[in-house]
Amino acid sequence: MARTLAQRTSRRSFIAAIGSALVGGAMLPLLPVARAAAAETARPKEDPGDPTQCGYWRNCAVDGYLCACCGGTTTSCPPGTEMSPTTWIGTCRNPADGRDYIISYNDCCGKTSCGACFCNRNEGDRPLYAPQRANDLNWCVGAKSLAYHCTVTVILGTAAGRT
Amino acid sequence: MARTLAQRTSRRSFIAAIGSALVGGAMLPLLPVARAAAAETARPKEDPGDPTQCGYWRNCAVDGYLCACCGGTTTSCPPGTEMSPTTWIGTCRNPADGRDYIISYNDCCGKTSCGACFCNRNEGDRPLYAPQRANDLNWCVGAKSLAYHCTVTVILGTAAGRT
Amino acid sequence: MSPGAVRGAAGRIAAALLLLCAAQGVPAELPAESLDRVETLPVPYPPHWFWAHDMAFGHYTDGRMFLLDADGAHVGAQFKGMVNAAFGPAFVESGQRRELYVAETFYERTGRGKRTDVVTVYDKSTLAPLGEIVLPGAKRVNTLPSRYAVALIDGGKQLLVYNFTPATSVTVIDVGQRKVINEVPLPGCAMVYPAGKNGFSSLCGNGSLISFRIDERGQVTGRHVIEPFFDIDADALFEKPALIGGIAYFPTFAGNVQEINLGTEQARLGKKWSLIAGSDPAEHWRPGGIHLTGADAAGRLYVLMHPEGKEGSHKEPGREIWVFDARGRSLLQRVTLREPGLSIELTRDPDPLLLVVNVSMNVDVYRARDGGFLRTLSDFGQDEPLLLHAVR
Amino acid sequence: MSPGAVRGAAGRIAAALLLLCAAQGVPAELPAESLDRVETLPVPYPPHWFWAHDMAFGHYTDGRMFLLDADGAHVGAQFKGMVNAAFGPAFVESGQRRELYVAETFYERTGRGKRTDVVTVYDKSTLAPLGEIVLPGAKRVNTLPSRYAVALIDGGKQLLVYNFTPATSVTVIDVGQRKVINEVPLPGCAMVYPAGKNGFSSLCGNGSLISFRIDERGQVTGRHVIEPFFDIDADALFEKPALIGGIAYFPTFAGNVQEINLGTEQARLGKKWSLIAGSDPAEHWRPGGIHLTGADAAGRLYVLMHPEGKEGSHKEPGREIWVFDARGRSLLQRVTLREPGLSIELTRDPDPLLLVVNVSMNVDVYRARDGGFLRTLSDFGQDEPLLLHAVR
Repeated sequence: MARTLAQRTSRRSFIAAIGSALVGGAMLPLLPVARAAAAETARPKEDPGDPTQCGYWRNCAVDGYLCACCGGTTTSCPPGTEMSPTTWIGTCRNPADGRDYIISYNDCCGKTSCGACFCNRNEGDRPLYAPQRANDLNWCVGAKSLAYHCTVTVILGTAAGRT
Repeated sequence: MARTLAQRTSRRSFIAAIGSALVGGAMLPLLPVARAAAAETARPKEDPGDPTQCGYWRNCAVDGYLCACCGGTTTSCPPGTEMSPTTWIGTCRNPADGRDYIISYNDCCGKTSCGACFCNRNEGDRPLYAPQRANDLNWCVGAKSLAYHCTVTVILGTAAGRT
Repeated sequence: MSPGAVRGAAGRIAAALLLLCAAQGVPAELPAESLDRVETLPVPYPPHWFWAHDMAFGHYTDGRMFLLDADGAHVGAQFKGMVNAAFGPAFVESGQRRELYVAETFYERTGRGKRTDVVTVYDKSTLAPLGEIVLPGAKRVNTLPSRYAVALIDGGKQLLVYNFTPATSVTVIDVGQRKVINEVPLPGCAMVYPAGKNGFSSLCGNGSLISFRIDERGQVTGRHVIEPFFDIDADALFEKPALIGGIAYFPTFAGNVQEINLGTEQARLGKKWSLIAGSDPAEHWRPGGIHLTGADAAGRLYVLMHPEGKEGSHKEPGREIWVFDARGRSLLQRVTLREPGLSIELTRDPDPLLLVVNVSMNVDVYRARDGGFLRTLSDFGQDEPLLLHAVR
Repeated sequence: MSPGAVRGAAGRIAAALLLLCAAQGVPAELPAESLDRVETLPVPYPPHWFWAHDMAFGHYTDGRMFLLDADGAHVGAQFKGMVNAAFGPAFVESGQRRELYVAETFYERTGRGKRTDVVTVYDKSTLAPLGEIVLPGAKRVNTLPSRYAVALIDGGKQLLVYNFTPATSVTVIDVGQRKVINEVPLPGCAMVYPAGKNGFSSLCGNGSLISFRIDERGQVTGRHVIEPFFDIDADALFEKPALIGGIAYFPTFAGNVQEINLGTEQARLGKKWSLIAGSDPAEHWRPGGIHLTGADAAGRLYVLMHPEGKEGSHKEPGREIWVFDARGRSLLQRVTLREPGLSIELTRDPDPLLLVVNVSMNVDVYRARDGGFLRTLSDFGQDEPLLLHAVR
């Protein structure tokens, strides 16, 4: 029974998100809890999906904990954290209107890891020599403290040249 | 597959050791890796068992990471740590000779958690008002740094009054 | 054209396109969003919120207090906020001030260098630090999460911090001034239990209990001892009582409960009675766990219990929670847990929730009134949330 | 009697009892043991030891470097030691001095208060800190574990630290003096790749490569640019090359490898060739992972590969490791992994081990020569050991 216990107990983290890659697409919900969360309060139909899920459309280049699971929302930081002004940028397609949006991934900073809803997707992500598109960096570099807590996904506008 | 991954991945910790209690005796090996480790180099028959297992006789009142899994041994600290002079004391029966030995549980200090081979057994453990028998305390309190890394199990002698 | 005019023209064109799109059934573009929003919390917190103290044993320099809503259907609705709590910290929430207190320890280089102990004061609404009180002497106790390593007394005006070096003492802090005002030596005793109008009691290694009366300047104005009344070997008291109407209910290793009245001017030894008198002796039910007691507003006492109890089993997970009428000293109910539990807590509302940290390190939520299971809180970023605190 | 005499008498009695016991077949009592033993390590380390850099993403202020023996049969034999490594640290082991370097970051209150960046210098044998070098300006890069965030040049006499604020530069440290001696600004470039006799190169955002020659006082004595040679959108270079005989092999997102000769006086652009030319195009094999390249003493290049590659798949775990003859630019072998891998490393001995961090965050050990699986290292206290370093 002890053995069963040890094996049954999974730690949410990184690993679950890494697993997403194995199914060949991050659009699938990853964890049991994430699946259960599908019953979330209805979203506006023009901004569809569940922001606590890695597969939510705005998350296409995110790498970290989703603030919507940490006491914040898709666009607001959890209590007691600071939104970093420096960010990396993704271009994600909204399935509701087919438009490509420029998403600013702002890190919320000043507390250590939230730990909930880790998500890593890399559409448009590039290596560290292209920092404005690199999600491997700690973007709290622009905040008062480098301590990384979670990431929001803020719409800056449409990628006009791409729609 | 992602889901399977997330569930299959267990984190060694606390939880496995807690599980030991559920089988009603900490003498059982707890983890798959611990079971695999049974093939360890032969121990002297007068000090039997595998010191990397929670069930090893000297561990009867230990609460922490076993130094034998952390680059130390049952009686020596891992490189770069300091053995705390303050300890709690257990009385454990050696199955080879049937004698009760006084075991000094010295914490090795100055680095943060080793993380390997967590073990919690509480024979003779008492609450914090009896500190010399309390394994809930961080006994690095007597070392240069309070940072707890792992615990050794040093024989001080036999519990003459009890044999 | 000035830049303003350009924006004006662009705006007019966009508006025209929007109308066009709407006319054609094409959805409007989502607007650009603000980059400066940070959440705040309602104070007082709703009654079904609670704090989960995560010791993070593998990374104890980075422990946390998670603020969770037991009513939330999923992690996004459950997770309300977090404060850091480093290195075997102790936590208490003020019932009077909009403040939280975290007694914690820092080293200059994580686990090396100069040590500094502080009480960090947080704002309940913003979860931002308001300040800190430096604790002198590097003596704050470092242990598993405990309800009784710190305590608020005097209506939340004084904060007590238990010290262990292994010499023991209690630091007294004036909360309003954010200042250490006294240190009370403890002769071989441990923990701080609020007692009397303004004071505290501690359990001692010889089986006695000592109590101190404290004035508003933190000075000791009275001292009282209940002579040794229990045997540490034969039937040790757990140092983890439930408090109901001024009376502390201390379970014992052998399955009794020792009442001590801490609500009176001087602490008074109360009755010792059996928790297990009505159960099958062959099953050896015993109290056990990490934090094994709870109480609710109706005066019910909750104790985590496991079968096959023996020497060394006192930290085993409980398979059941036994609910007693504290005043009547009678068993009301046995709640069988879905998964064995390590620590329990009750919310403070009239129809409370029973919160149980289970052996998978998740939190199971039950209705206290009938033991009905409601939900499990998992995957909120926790490692080992070994102690729960209902909000005040 | 004096206490000494008592002990003497007791000793004689004990000796007599011992003889009696031995005569009767009762085993001798185990002797009392010493209370002061601390282990040390052999230097140089045996060739099958390696460092696992655990970023501990959920507790990144408490990251670690685990020193492990890939030949060990169980965790007790595998775990050799640990050093702390805080807050997105970078690590390098000296091949010349008995020292390890950890570039790390501390805050006064874990994640709050004053920031201090340092390089901590450890003794290889005792794993105790020998000293630290404070890095000015709070600019050290904070990122996933990378081989190229720090570098040793000039035969281990100078240590380079890559900075990102987001302005980029490289701090030059004199290792012998434990002193910062220069800071080299980087115009839109990133990372430090040792280059030339004594210098470094960096990849730039416009698709170029810049190189600096450094003298023994850390001053720039030469500067050279390879004009833009790759397209970040169409076929970006991974910034994670393998180095073989002075040549850096940079895999690309689209499945090529770009050779750059960093061993000559001036860096020279080499051949770009396909890793996937011989594979089924319909399977879309691509390089990918966290640290996806490795090399061995025989000049073989190892690349972690996944099928169904597409935009955004470049960090997917690899299902296979493809082994190339670097000089001949030909595929020698495809090793199918037991469990998909995120990062790889090769030991430095003639018959090397292939070490693979798998998606369960354990380390799988294979024989490099034939891809035969040997064992898995698990449960050594790790969270996410995303980068491995063979010992030097």
